[in-house]
Amino acid sequence: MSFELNGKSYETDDDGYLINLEEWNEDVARYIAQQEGVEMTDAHWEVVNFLRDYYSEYKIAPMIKILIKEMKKMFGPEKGSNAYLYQLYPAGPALQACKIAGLPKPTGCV
Amino acid sequence: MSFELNGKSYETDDDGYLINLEEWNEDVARYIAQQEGVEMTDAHWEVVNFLRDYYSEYKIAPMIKILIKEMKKMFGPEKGSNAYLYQLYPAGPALQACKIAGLPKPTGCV
Amino acid sequence: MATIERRTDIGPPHYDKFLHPIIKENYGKWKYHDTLRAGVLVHVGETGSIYTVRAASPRLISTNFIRLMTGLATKYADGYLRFTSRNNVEFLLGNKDNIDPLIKELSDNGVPVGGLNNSISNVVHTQGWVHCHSAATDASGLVKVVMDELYEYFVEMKLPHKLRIAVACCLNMCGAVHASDIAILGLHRTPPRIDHSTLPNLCEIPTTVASCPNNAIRPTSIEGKTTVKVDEDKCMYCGNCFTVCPAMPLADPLNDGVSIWVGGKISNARTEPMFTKLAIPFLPNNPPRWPEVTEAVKNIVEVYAKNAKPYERVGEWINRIGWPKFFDLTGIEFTKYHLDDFRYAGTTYRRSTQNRY
Amino acid sequence: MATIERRTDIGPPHYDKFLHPIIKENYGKWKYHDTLRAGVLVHVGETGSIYTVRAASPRLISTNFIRLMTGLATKYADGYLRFTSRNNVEFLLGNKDNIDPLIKELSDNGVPVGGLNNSISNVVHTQGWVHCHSAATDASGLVKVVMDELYEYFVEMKLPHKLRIAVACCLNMCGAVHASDIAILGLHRTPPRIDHSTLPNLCEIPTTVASCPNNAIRPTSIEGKTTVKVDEDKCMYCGNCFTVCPAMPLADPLNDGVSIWVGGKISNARTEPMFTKLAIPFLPNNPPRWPEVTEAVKNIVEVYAKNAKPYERVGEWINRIGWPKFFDLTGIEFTKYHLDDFRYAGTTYRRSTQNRY
Amino acid sequence: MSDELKTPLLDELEKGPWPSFITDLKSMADRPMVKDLLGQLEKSYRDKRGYWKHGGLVGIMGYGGGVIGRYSAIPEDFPGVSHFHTVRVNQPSGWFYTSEALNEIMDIWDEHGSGLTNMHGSTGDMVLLGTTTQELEPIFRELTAKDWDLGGSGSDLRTPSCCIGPARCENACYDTLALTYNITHKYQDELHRPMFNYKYKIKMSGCPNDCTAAMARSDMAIIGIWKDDIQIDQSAIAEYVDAGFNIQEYVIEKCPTKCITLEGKELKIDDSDCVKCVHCINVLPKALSPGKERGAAIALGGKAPIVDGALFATLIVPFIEIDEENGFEEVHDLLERIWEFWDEHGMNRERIGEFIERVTLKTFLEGIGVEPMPQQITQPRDNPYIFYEEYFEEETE
Amino acid sequence: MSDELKTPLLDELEKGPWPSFITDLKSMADRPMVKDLLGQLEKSYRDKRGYWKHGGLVGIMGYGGGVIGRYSAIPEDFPGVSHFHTVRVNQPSGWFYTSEALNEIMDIWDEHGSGLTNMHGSTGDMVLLGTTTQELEPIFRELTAKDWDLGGSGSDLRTPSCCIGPARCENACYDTLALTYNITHKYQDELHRPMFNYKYKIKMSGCPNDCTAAMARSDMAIIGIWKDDIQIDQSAIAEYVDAGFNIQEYVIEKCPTKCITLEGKELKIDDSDCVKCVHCINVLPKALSPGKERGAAIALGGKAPIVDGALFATLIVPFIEIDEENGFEEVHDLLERIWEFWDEHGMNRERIGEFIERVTLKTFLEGIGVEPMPQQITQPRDNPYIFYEEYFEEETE
Ligand code: SRM
Ligand code: SRM
Ligand code: SRM
Ligand code: SRM
Ligand code: SF4
Ligand code: SF4
Ligand code: SF4
Ligand code: SF4
Ligand code: SF4
Ligand code: SF4
Ligand code: SF4
Ligand code: SF4
Repeated sequence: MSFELNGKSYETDDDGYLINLEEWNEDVARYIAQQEGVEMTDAHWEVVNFLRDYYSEYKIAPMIKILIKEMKKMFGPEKGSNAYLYQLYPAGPALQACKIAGLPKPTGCV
Repeated sequence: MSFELNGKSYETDDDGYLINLEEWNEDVARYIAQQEGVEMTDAHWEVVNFLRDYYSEYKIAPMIKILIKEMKKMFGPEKGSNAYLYQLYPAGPALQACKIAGLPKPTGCV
Repeated sequence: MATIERRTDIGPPHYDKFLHPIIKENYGKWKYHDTLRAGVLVHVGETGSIYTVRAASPRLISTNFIRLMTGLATKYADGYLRFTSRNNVEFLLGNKDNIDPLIKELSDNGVPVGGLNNSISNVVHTQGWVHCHSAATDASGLVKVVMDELYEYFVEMKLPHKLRIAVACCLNMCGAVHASDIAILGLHRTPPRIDHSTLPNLCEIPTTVASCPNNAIRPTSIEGKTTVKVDEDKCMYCGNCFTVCPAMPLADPLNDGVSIWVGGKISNARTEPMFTKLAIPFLPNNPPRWPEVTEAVKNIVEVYAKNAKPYERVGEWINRIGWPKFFDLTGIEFTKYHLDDFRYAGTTYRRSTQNRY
Repeated sequence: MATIERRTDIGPPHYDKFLHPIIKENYGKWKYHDTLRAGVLVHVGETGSIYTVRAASPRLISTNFIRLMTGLATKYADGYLRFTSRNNVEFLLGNKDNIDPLIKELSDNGVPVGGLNNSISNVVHTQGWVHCHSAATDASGLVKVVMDELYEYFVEMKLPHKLRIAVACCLNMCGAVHASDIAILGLHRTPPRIDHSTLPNLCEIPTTVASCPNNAIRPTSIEGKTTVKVDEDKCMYCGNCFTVCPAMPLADPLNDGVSIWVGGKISNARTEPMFTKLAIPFLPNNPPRWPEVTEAVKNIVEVYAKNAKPYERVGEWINRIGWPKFFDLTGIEFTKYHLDDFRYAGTTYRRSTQNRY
Repeated sequence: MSDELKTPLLDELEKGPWPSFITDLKSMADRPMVKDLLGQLEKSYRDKRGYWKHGGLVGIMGYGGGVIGRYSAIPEDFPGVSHFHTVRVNQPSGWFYTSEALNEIMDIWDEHGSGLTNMHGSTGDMVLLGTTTQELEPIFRELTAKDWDLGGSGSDLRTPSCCIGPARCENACYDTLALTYNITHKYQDELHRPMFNYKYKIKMSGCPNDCTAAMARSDMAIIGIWKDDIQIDQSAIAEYVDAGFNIQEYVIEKCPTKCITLEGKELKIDDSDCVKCVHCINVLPKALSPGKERGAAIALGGKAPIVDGALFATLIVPFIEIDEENGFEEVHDLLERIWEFWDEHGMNRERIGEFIERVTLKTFLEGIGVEPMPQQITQPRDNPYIFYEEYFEEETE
Repeated sequence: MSDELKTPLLDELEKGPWPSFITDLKSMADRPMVKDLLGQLEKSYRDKRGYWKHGGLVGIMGYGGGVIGRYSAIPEDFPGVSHFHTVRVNQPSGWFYTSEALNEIMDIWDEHGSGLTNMHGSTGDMVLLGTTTQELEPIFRELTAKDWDLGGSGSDLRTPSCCIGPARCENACYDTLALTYNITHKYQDELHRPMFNYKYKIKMSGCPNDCTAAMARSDMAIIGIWKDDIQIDQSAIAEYVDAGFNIQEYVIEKCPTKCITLEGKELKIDDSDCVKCVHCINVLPKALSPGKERGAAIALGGKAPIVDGALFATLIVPFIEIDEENGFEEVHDLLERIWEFWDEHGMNRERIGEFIERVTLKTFLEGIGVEPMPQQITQPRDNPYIFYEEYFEEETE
């Protein structure tokens, strides 16, 4: 699969995850979000940016419990919960937020 | 315990091992050998030098099997045997050769 | 922000509404049960009895099959049926007289009744080539050919005790392989083949490295990209790396195949639960009917049937006679592969002289 | 080069010259044996019988004691005696009539006869404060006070079966502690204290680091010299570092002490050999008579004597009744220290619901 | 899917007496999804390998689990299964249905999916096998409209399941169905929105026969048990004896602790020695039944071999009352303490069983606030490597 | 040593019925060494700690082992034990002596040492306890003059020892004394001059009762065993029965494989099921004895817990003939293969048991050239982590 954006073509897998992670940029994120029916507010960017920072440091996506803990630390207790994440990304942080953030598709445990 | 040599005093433990390994020199070696009733020939020095080189590289005394193997490699098959070592150092490589070579006293397994 | 107005988190319906009235009345007050014939139980309660007819199911079933079952349930069982933890269908009859006609109609539709007590019940199994990316063999096909061979042991109760078979299509063992009387396990025999072109994008390197039970995976760099390499001498093809990293497939038609395991058990009856132990390290994948596998399994069943005592599960029987005799009686070859070399290997070494010659 | 003209490598003398003539004649041809009374055996051979009188010995004995024994052997046993694998003295008599006078004379000298069959035999033990640098307690003293307390069980045969006690003064366990019916083990409870001033000269750093089973030791540098540091949280005071590195002593009068272990066994009779398991994690070092230790051991012996069945060793008895009941019956407290947390800990966790309440 | 379906290899699986899934599938081969599934499977049988892509991540709005994404690796050849996702539907306690309820689900599935199912998946779910991403939302809406919801997947609480228990079994020592229903409903968030270290499975069996294989296949096994004496109906014993049933050989000699004796026609059990293995009750159902003081044993950490080798669950709480009156509070309380400690100290993809192995039982018990008991082990340590936590300081002398 | 000896604590050990080593030691307290030993020991009892320095490395010319060096940590206070080395004297097979031979040794020891001994050390040696460095050589000369030699210490073959065996035991399945003598003499170099990775102990027991604790305490346990049928003297059985001995309870029920039955006064054993545990033979010595096809089982790796936990020996060769005619060649051959492989791949201070654990039994058997057999294990692997060594290459298809 693939999509066109600003004249450039981006390859994705069946689930819509970017194939080439380097191609990610904010426009791409906004485009994917839109496809997912998600409108990117500041709150959404907080999550996406955290995910990208974490990934660039540790080369892994954070476990959800760590994501929640860190969100709490950085943005306050009302943002540190699974419910809050699902509010922002109804299809879930793994499925949606990671996709928008341009991280490798979470695998394994299903 | 201690002994005097060339005007300097050397501390040893009860078994005659040097307390300060840095104080070792060839004269000291010869002196200890003499106390042990061992006359230092070239063949004796081969063993002592090997022990010191090995110790300085690995910070441990070689296992006897390694000593024998390496002696064989370096000086030929007739010198690579336990019997040969006991010929040189009748009280054994651990007890005598290490003492003369100024290595820490072998411990443990008795 | 997306708003969700749909019903969520309602959970499953209350079981209450699926219970036969006789069950409801006697809920928690059953006195005893009895086996009326192969596949048919009666449970006697304070105010009445419920009759169970247990029918086989391939588990991978279509809505057609299910409608056949619900139809029969409506006709004979007041509309009440259930499935067992081993995927059989159970009809719950209030009326004893419906037993025979129900069995007749099941039989007309090719569905046997049985699997109770000292018989072989349905096979717990997994997805295989029908649905899973991990499969080293097919599961549904193996179940079919094995149960064709062992059919008599399902419909009759002529074994020393229960005998439970499981099939899993890879080492993840989505089922009961590690604790079954006999287990059939699909496996790979070659290390993962790494696709270095996609790996850096598809996989988290630290997760991939951590996934290996044998520390065979190390990060490495190829053409400036971080990827991984596998120390093939340390790899025993477990496939855990593939689970977390799609760029490391293990499937290998030439070398994938099947292994046979014996002597596991779950219940706490008599003995503590026991793991299944290796019987045959490798048999070829030989679809559609895997003759080597069916023969091997049938052989073990028959040797067990002949030699075990009543109420002795396969594992209990082997413990009694000892492994040397098990290999003798079954004619299975003992190989170096049977010697454990994993984490707790030392606990399987014989630390005594007690032995049979 | 030093020349050696002495006799070397001659090995021990041939046993032949120490064998009683009756033994020589019947060597390998014994028909059976019988117990004539506590401490006295007869072995019946093809051409005659040999009588064994087994006498206690503290093992740590002087030439005086040995000369007493050889004197008695000469007087009553044609000059033939031996020692057993548990350090008892055995007189080998050709003449039955010498049994009683021998026993009398032993007794006059304070040496009891016994230790056979279902009794407590001599205690296998080690050096302790008498000779070893590693000792966390004394061995000979512990043996003396324990056997004073258990004396009756040596001279009579009134236990369900053999009961074998061992004492070791440190975790090296120079003896049989890890496989005894009851074991008394001296131990430390604080990490080694490192003497950094001498360590670099006395110890091989890599060997010292490698010696620790828990990887608690790391190389470090102090004032430019390489020495080691210990992660005290990881240290369980095994003392293996001290064995290879004299600059890491563990002895600590305040905290050294004694632990009690039960249920080990060596023979392959009935069960496979079994390790000794922890009963009491710590009792204080209370010389000269260690009252806490003698009381604890006596209690276990008595509870065993009262509850076990004939031919049941301590470990077999506990396996039959279960550990919960063992703790109940003996009144010993079960603590977190009883839970294994070493390498194979997982194999000791109960993986079933089988249990007594 | 336009070609004619030819499955010579699969057709071999139509032979033999055991019901054939191939025959069943072929009965629906007019449906493109089923036809291409058969086609791709035939190819797998020929080539001896599977043809599914790795993974697949699709879902339902608001849920993080419940759907397994699956795509064909050769969609050109088998477009019908280019998407072939499964939907895990949370089964009712004890897998009880009425024809009516089941038919309703089948109607939905015939309309929106392949029409193929697993009844049931190994964890316990009703597995609806094969649909496309677009159909997921409609399926979900129609299922919830009929009061059905999804089960677990991913690093979440997996769909709890239980044996038939008091609904039809005289051995049941607690109400497995009620507890399963209660836990499933209480922890819907944990079930639907993964945020654990890894999966967490709960299985409930009403007695030590463990008919859900909880000890082997679940992170938390809740197994019915009793504490007091086995109930004996001596007249029924006499009937067994009169009928010539060999109680000596089949019961007494098989009792693991040999605590049963038969005197004439009277059976005696030394219950203080009984380990509640249920064998005697199994063999003499008309005469014996569990005691009256009933509850459950809780064991943690059963699992398959990946990564460190298979584990049976470890007995953590030998006896707990399962108190419906009390809303099962004690169980919730324990469960939450366990999750909290595992959450705090567990690693990514570390099952609770592996976690206990790593931190050791001693630390784990401390962490969840359960007392050490000799029941939790088969034997005390046999190694002398004890970490003493109490010792004397110089001052105390 | 000039002060008067006061030992109030040790004196407490003169009380009680068990022979007192203190009383014994005091009988020699006129000797300075013994007196100061008592003095230092009294101080240890008071201070609750030992007073010996670490290690000590002294020896005999030409030997690397056999003497344990020991120095007092407080020689100022106890000069008599400033040196207190022990000499390990290789005991004769089976610990048999004549009064005469023992007295000779005691004469030597009284002259050159403390006069204290251990009869015997745990490994088997006669341990002469306490002498000075200067006396070592004289002691050695006098001992060898009387045909005695030293035992092992350090990383060498340790002094082999054996049970009383055929010398006085009807259970002995091979000649333990002869084999011990043979091995000790054949491997004098290995015994006296350490060059192994670590110590190597051999213990020989004539039957599975294992009266030398070989399975627990030796690197190589050679345990007598038989292969054929237990020999039964039915008339002796009848006597046991007639004497009212409870064969049912004490023998039949205790047999681990339940392969014994008693019909009237006739005992039957299903020897194909017998695991040669010797229990029945122990209990009925007049009626039963081992079979006629005798030999030994060889198990490797028994040891105390340091470092990785205690190990019982692992059965490597279930049956080997112990053939004196043949000079015990088969045993030598196996032993040498074992040493060779251990020497090549073992690490420093790694006992053979730990070595087998590390490299795994599979590799070890390959290394020493012994076939894998189900007798060597309690069960085949239960994990699926098999390293396949045979597989198909693309070409072979
Ligand atoms: C229906 C079912 C529970 C459910 O909720 O679905 C069930 C029902 C009964 N089990 Fe079970 N067991 C069921 C799965 C199991 C399992 C799980 C499994 O196989 O995966 C086990 C553990 C198996 C194992 O140990 O490996 C199991 C171990 C037992 C045992 C213990 C057998 C033993 O001696 O080891 C009994 C007692 C017996 O059979 O004497 C038992 C006895 C029974 C009884 C007699 C209990 C009763 O009084 O009603 C039930 C019917 C007898 C029978 O033979 O099936 N049930 N039973 C399951 C039927 C599965 C099937 O379709 O065949
Ligand atoms: C003399 C001695 C061998 C030697 O060469 O020195 C010896 C000699 C005999 N043993 Fe032993 N055993 C001797 C140490 C052992 C040991 C080793 C140990 O204790 O460290 C064991 C293993 C102990 C264990 O399992 O922990 C041992 C386990 C046995 C057994 C098996 C007991 C059991 O059922 O577990 C028997 C058979 C019996 O007693 O019925 C036995 C039987 C015998 C017999 C009856 C054999 C015979 O026919 O002569 C011998 C005399 C009986 C006795 O002592 O009760 N011997 N015996 C050892 C005497 C030690 C002592 O002074 O007490
Ligand atoms: C559908 C099901 C098999 C079935 O045919 O019934 C299944 C299917 C898969 N399991 Fe499973 N597991 C299923 C029950 C099990 C069980 C049995 C159980 O729950 O009683 C086990 C063994 C018990 C256990 O949990 O340990 C099991 C142990 C695994 C594992 C190994 C996990 C481990 O810790 O050992 C994996 C690998 C993973 O988690 O990454 C796995 C992974 C998988 C994946 C997701 C494949 C993967 O590598 O990611 C499979 C998807 C197949 C597909 O395409 O449909 N599956 N899995 C079962 C779930 C159906 C349901 O919800 O009812
Ligand atoms: C003298 C003796 C104890 C006794 O009182 O009988 C003894 C004494 C010592 N043993 Fe031992 N061991 C003695 C038999 C044993 C045994 C029992 C046996 O051989 O049957 C064992 C347990 C079995 C085994 O080998 O595992 C034993 C296991 C150890 C260990 C632990 C080795 C291990 O691998 O687990 C050490 C530590 C070491 O080797 O560094 C050790 C170390 C020591 C040292 C050398 C102390 C040390 O840390 O270096 C002790 C010297 C004490 C002294 O000053 O006299 N000793 N040692 C025994 C030898 C006498 C003899 O030659 O007959
Ligand atoms: S056992 Fe393996 S291949 Fe089979 S369904 Fe489970 S994960 Fe897939
Ligand atoms: S298949 Fe298993 S053993 Fe091999 S590299 Fe992958 S994770 Fe490691
Ligand atoms: S057990 Fe420890 S203290 Fe005792 S003799 Fe052996 S090494 Fe020394
Ligand atoms: S005492 Fe043992 S655990 Fe502690 S540091 Fe030393 S070797 Fe390690
Ligand atoms: S586990 Fe026990 S209660 Fe549940 S169905 Fe099985 S036998 Fe009945
Ligand atoms: S439940 Fe098991 S242990 Fe208890 S009496 Fe019955 S058979 Fe024996
Ligand atoms: S081991 Fe066997 S042969 Fe040796 S003394 Fe003991 S009982 Fe006799
Ligand atoms: S030797 Fe042991 S196993 Fe063999 S018959 Fe006798 S008691 Fe049974």
